[in-house]
Amino acid sequence: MDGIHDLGGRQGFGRVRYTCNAPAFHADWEVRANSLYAFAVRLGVFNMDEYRHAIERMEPRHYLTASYYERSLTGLATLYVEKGIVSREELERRADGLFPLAAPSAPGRTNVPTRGRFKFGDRVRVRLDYVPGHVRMPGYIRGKTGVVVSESPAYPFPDAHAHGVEAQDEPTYDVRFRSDELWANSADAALIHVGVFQSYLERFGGQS
Amino acid sequence: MDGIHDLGGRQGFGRVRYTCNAPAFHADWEVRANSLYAFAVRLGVFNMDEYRHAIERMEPRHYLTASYYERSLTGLATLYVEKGIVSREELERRADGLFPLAAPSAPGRTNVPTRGRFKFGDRVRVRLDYVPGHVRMPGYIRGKTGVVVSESPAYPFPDAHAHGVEAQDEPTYDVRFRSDELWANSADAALIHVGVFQSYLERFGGQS
Amino acid sequence: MPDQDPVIRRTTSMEQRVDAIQAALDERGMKATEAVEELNHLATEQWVPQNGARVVARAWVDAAFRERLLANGRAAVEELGLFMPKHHRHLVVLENTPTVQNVICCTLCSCTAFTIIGLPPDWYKDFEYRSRVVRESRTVLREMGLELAPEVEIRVWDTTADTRYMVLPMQPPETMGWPEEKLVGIVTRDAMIGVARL
Amino acid sequence: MPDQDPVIRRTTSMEQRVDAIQAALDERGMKATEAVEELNHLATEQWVPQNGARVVARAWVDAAFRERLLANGRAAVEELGLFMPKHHRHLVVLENTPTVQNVICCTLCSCTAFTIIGLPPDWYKDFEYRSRVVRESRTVLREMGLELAPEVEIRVWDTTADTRYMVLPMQPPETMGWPEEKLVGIVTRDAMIGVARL
Repeated sequence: MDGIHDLGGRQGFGRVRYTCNAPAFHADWEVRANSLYAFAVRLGVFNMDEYRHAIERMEPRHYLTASYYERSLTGLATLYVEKGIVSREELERRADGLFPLAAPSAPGRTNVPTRGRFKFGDRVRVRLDYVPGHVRMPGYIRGKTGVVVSESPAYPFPDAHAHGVEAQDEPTYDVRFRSDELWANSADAALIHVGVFQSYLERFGGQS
Repeated sequence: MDGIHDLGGRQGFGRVRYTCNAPAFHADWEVRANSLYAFAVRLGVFNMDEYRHAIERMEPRHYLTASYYERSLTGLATLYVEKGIVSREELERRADGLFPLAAPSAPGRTNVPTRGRFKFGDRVRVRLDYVPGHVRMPGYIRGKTGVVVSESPAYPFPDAHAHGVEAQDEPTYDVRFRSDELWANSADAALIHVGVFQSYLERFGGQS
Repeated sequence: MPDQDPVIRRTTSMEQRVDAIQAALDERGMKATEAVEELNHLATEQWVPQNGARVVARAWVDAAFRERLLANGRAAVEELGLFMPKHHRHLVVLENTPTVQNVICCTLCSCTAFTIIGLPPDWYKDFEYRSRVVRESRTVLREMGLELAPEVEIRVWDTTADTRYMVLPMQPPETMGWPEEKLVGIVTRDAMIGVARL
Repeated sequence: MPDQDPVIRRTTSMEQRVDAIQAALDERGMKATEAVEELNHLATEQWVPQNGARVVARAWVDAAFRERLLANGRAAVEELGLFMPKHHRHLVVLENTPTVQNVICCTLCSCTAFTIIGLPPDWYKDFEYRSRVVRESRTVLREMGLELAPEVEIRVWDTTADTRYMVLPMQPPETMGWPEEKLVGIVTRDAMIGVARL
């Protein structure tokens, strides 16, 4: 989904609030929220793609005003409710107030049936895919061309895996893009590398 | 700029909170905010493009959590301050608290020097322009092709006009796009018409 | 309220912000308070959907006016004593038919031909309408109570330049022959935006 | 606080939300409280940048290890008794040189090799870093205190799949010959993210 979470290249945000050796946590509840998440991973309550998508489905204003650990806890609670382990009513009764959750999911999709195999140096293009559900292709590379610099071991296809759709494992490629091809005349010069699932790619110039 | 305001096609927002014959205003201050804006237009304090851009430059979290008339008043106050008519300090002293304004502007640009003239039925493509300042090209048409359905009288080029850069008037064209060319397999079937400035367009298929 | 940003806590109310600007301008001799009172009146009493309703009713009863309206909206509405601000150089009137439904929006801000169809309703300016109506037009219209037959083509008009749009709704068959003043009464702002049929 | 949404006003605190989930799981016999205590310890005491610092120091003093690390990061860190979660199938170690600066980010969420370089700092998860570092890399690094010479090429790595990245910083010349344990002490998490040089 082209959600509010897809922030790469979006303009209007200010300076990074950087401090040297900044802490990961600012409050006890953040440590506990992180542990509740890790606990659910250990129990196998959900997979990573379900978890990421649950966060992406947060109401956009909620997403943008929530801290990282509020987003994490919202995704966690949403999945506990959607999987029938806890009800929203129970959470709100226990919390003594509103407990905002993420919005329902749109359908997922399976791996793209005809996928290319690529090797170091291949020129590839990111398909012009628009997907209602989860996708790990940041909007800023859609339709853009780059060069394969490496291949990672196969992972489950997230567009399926986040939705309980049968997901085949497929390789991801680290693809190198030039920032001036991503944002012509409007980016600092750099090479931008993105981990791109095979299903999102086609050979540049024609057949894949 | 690819700002948070560029909402066309962004996913994750819920149902329109529609009521039949809904009011334009919900509070007295909204009526007055609207009048203060109209008063500034009458005085010629700014042009429309400066005003729209001042709103777009709001901090993204502020933009997304503010109501329409808060956004309007923030743009208005920002321009009064930037034009040296009122200081931020005076506004905050009078308001007895923080008065959030929009962020400073990035540079504008002039009209594109080689612009095509188009007529009804011409197939055109929206240039792959990335602009740090104001632009009236919604992101969802960038790089897309459509058909010219009409031409409007010339207006000042907003990318210049919003920045005090010399802006020639140029025509805008109503361009018709098919929703399935904008968002393949991920949109309701419809014809989407966008008013596109001449500088954003090139003839599809080659020379303009 | 948890974790509230200290910046938000110290931010003043909207009333205080409006007061602050108005008072600052007044102190500079700009007579903002006088102007605001006059403009409040215009916004609530003059820039109202009845203007557009008069345009629509006239177009229904007067074929020659209808033709002029479709050819040059701005000039035609001036015939009825209506006006548009200088920076709205063009009014495009979009004619609905049994198989075409036009819908207006402004995805980048919330522009409208406000002196003609009235200041826009709250939902028109909301992010839900702005983000979704271009991509999920039929779904959004259905959610808003307008169920269109599958054969009706939807044409969305995104107000990105300073051209303004209004929808010319179809005249309901049962009102054929009504006098113009009575027809004015049945035309709604939502029909001129295109999210309702009459 | 002006115009606050009634939904926000009635929303409970984060503490209450964390408590609610934990208690609900406990009541189902899932022993969440016990697990949380153990995991709190892991997050604050075990998943710390010192892990990555040991990897970097070893790579500086042991050329064969460095080669194995660059060839297969996951296998190499296991040699030091470190581990990565099952779903992080691949660790790519990015070697800085005098003319190459690698930088890690995650624009879609905030993924990191947290068991190796430590849980990410606050700013890494902020929207400012996520939105800007891919498009304004040199500017962002400069604002963060890293002024790179113009001839240094910036390579940004956006963690969009489950492959994880860490930067192998250059060893400062004045530390050549130091014992490995002393080198561990100079390696910072920010250098392994790539927003600082040592």
